Amino acid sequence: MRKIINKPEAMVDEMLEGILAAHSDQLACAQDDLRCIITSRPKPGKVALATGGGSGHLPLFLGYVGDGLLDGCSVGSVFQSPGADQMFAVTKAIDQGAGVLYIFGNYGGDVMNFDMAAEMADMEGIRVEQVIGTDDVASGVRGQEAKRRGVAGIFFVYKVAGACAAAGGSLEEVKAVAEKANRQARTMGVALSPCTIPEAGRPTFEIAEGGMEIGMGIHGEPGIRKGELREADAIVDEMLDPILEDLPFQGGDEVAVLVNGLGSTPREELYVMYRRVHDVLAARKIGVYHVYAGEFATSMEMAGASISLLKLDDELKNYLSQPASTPFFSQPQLGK
Amino acid sequence: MRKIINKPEAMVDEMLEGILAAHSDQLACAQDDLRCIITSRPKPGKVALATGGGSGHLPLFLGYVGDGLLDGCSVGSVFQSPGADQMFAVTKAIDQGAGVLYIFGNYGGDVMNFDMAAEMADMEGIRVEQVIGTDDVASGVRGQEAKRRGVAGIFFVYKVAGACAAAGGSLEEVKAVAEKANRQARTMGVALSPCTIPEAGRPTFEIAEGGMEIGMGIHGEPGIRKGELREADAIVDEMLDPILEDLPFQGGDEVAVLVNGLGSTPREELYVMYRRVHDVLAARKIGVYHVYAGEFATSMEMAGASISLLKLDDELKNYLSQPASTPFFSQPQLGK
Amino acid sequence: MARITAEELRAIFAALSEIMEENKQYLVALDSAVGDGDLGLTMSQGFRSAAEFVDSMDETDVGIILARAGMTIASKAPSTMGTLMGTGFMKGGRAVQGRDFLGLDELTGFLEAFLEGIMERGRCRPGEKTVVDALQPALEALKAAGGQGLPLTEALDRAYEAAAAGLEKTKDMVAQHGRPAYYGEGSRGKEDPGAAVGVFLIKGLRQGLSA
Amino acid sequence: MARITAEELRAIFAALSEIMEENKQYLVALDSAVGDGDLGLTMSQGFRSAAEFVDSMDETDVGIILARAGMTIASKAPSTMGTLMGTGFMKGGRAVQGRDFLGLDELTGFLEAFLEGIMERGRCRPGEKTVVDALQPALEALKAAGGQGLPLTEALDRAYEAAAAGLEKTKDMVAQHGRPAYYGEGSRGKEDPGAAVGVFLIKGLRQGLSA
Ligand SMILES: Nc1ncnc2c1ncn2[C@@H]1O[C@H](COP(=O)(O)OP(=O)(O)O)[C@@H](O)[C@H]1O
Ligand SMILES: Nc1ncnc2c1ncn2[C@@H]1O[C@H](COP(=O)(O)OP(=O)(O)O)[C@@H](O)[C@H]1O
Ligand SMILES: [Mg+2]
Ligand SMILES: [Mg+2]
Ligand SMILES: [Mg+2]
Ligand SMILES: [Mg+2]
Repeated sequence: MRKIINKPEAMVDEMLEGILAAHSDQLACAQDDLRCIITSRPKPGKVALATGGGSGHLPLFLGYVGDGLLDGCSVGSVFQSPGADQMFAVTKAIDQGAGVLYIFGNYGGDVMNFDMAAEMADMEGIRVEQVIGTDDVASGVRGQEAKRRGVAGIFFVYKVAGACAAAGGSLEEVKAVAEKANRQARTMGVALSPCTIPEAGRPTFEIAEGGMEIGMGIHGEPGIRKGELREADAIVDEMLDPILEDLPFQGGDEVAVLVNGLGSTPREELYVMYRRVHDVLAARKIGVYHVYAGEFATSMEMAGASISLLKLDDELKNYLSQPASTPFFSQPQLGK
Repeated sequence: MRKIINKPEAMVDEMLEGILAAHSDQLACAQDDLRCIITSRPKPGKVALATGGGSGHLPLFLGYVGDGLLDGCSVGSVFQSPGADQMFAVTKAIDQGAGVLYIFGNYGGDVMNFDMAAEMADMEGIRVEQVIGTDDVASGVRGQEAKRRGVAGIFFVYKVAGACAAAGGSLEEVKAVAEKANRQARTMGVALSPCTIPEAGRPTFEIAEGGMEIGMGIHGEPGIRKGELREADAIVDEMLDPILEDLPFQGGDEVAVLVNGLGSTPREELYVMYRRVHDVLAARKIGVYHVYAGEFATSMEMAGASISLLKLDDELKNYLSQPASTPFFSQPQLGK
Repeated sequence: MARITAEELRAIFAALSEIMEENKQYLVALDSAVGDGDLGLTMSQGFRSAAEFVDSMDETDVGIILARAGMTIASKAPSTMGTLMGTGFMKGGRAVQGRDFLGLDELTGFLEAFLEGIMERGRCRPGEKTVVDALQPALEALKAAGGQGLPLTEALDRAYEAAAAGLEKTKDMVAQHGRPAYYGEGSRGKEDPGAAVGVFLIKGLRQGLSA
Repeated sequence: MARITAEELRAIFAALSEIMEENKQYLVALDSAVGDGDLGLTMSQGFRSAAEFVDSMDETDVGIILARAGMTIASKAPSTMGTLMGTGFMKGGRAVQGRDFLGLDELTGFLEAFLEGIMERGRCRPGEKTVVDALQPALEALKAAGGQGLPLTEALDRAYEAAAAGLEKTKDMVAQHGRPAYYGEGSRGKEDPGAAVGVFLIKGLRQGLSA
């Protein structure tokens, strides 16, 4: 295990201590619980946005708490859902009276715990709505989109919902925008190596050296094809085809692209991939409004990448272009 | 080799094509040479800043070309200096009549080629000055700072020089600020794994599984101690001690901290490290003005990290806090 | 005739904690085959905390004890089964709130609400290869035993057999929920890890009662 | 008596290109021991480009040919030795600009400027385990041969021997520059890769001349 950590079981809490120490001007925790991260700059009257999920995916999930994005995040152990009581603590801490929108990935534990937290919030008179990220094309057939897992494309949902809330949108408006973004986002991943949960001490799944798995999930969930590692262009084609067919994305559409590194794949390679994405989209007459490339949703030191497309309309484009700033992600106003 | 690339020898150019395609609103290339990256938003009359260096270190070097930072960057093959003619082409393209400052790391090939480029520029009447990054404490003894290599701390030099130039500083002023930042920056690294140059196809140096090398350079240059991987706190202590003693940093000082991932070390671990940095600095009564944590200077998929400290005064603090925005790095005004 | 008061609940949770501890590796192995392998860890931790909590509680209302134990499990074992077990105890407990003891009828009511809570929370039905496929037959067995006027201990013996048979049947099913569902057809032939926890739950209820 | 005109320069660069190609693996091996292992690749590529360029050039001024060849090497082989060789040819070429040929005196002047250019660019001196430690003895040998009135070919034979001896002596030195310097004392006992290129340079000059 090549990790710079102390005791494996202390990793998540020590990481949170480090994050809070480093960014005390922007982040705090609710109820003195490290695993309940909230913004230290709440905006009175704003619809509050909460997410949550297991650790090991930075900047997911807590990395998107900040100006123009989310207000709180409950943090689980590595690859484990946070508890409902933590989600509820975050909910109470961030609610400004305008209601709270939960945005989280479609994983059993998270879904159930957020449900439970919503019930608790309801009992205290806090209005809560939910939008569940389901962008991973590899994790479910067309027509059953609601069963799909949420992966890197949830960034788009956070971004537009965050901007809508910052602009004064109501809970219903923010929810509608988030739902639209989720409906119009599609992602496909490829993994080249496994990753190691610190407490386990060894990889919990296998990918042969020199192999790859198309469509593998960010916890090592089985993908749709295992095989020998191929050239970048061929990999991108294999990832893009199902994305483009699924929505479908068509000539004349305008999209935002996210090329996401899963952990140990360098940015050099992400741009080799984007080069192909660009060519394929151009050939199909799909316009590219903005490109994000880097690590947005990781699996610790997993090698691999994902490609996400978000189909834009004027509303989504406007919200995507608004500035945002967290300790992990910062964007100026786009198009200036 | 776990890389998402096409032909290894095409990697650098294809990466550049991807970068230019993705960020055509912010970046362009000079003389139709992909390896001469320049900002597409030049500021008339401003002192121009150029850097350059081998590929494989993204966001170094070209990732710092953008608003509030640098104006141009010549790009070499993986771990190789760019050619003097490329440096010169960048110089000509970015000069706004106010002169050009070269800021680059202290590596033989880079030093000689930038020297040569400066001579070429001189022959064309372009004023050029140089500041060479030498922040790596592990690469040379005290008293011979000028012999040290430049590593992640060069980010600080870019940042304050970029802000000074953006504020209208003269070539002499910008150079003086850059020199001050370099004089007051110190870095120490630790490597946990080697990395593979695509064309070589296998690691060009070794680190035993379960081992680490304190002070190793970003191309695998020998460090100051090899040993078994220890706990994060012990590693941080071993890195921080020589940094703190070198300048030295003292009680009452105020610093900016950069915890930099070398490639495959996840951000989770960088924050476990920062937690210890924070405690050590607090115990020594050294104040922390701002913390950067993430990938700022990498060695492709190398596992490991570096810690950089910059001793601040009012001038450096002001320039550090100014907003900046490139495709790879974005920062709002700090302290707002 | 046996009945379940606060005292029996302490014994029941002690038994559950012990059973989960003893079977930690077994549950880890089941969960490793089709999931993330944490089931033994989360269950032993969750039920240990619940047992400690129940032991420390000065309360005679068995409904409240059960519901509070459920909240403890949910917060100490945030994995899927932790949430489901937590939900089950909370809903089941609320269904029998206000009582000092449970006889067979009340226990049946408890398990019915427990099961409904899980199905609602998990958005699942019988036959989808989950913990439900152990608990639902157990509930049927309790109902049948009630109809026959059997004593509580014997009813729980039958419920345990029914749960174990239900677990066996999960081998023929294809997982529809949670991590096991990622394996699709590949989950066939294997027992559902959560259903094994369901069997242990009934076993613990029985074991906490004397004779 | 032999002298070096544009025609000889074509032969010299062809010889240099061939020598670097033949010794590619040898240079890679030397550089791998104390550096990044690219020296064979950069030198064969740089001198191949220079040879092609010189071949295509319609120029009789040997100084200009040499300087331009240097620019080609510098831009096609951007590693340290590429830059140093490029600098050497540029400075050396400029020193003999305006001539149609080089005799021994002019060649000595060329090599002197070549060496000075390298020392200036590399901020280095003899004895620091670099290419300089092959070229400096070669220059001395040329000077001595000039004093003795030896013909150009024989002078170059001696220069070659001196360079080879200089290379051998680099084994006793500790590297002060470039990647080999990272190894400090660990570089002792090994030949300097750049000095080996210096030897090949003299060899190529000699080989391009008939007899
Ligand atoms: N939606 C669901 N409804 C009911 N039971 C479920 C559901 N999802 C998962 N389960 C049960 O949970 C078990 C796995 O529990 P656990 O190991 O805690 O899950 P995880 O570690 O994936 O969160 C499965 O074997 C199954 O019985
Ligand atoms: N500052 C310097 N001055 C003179 N020669 C140098 C200097 N630095 C390195 N060299 C020479 O360059 C050789 C290595 O060349 P090369 O492989 O091209 O370097 P790199 O690949 O590290 O850029 C060394 O063996 C040495 O002879
Ligand atoms: Mg599990
Ligand atoms: Mg789990
Ligand atoms: Mg070399
Ligand atoms: Mg080299």
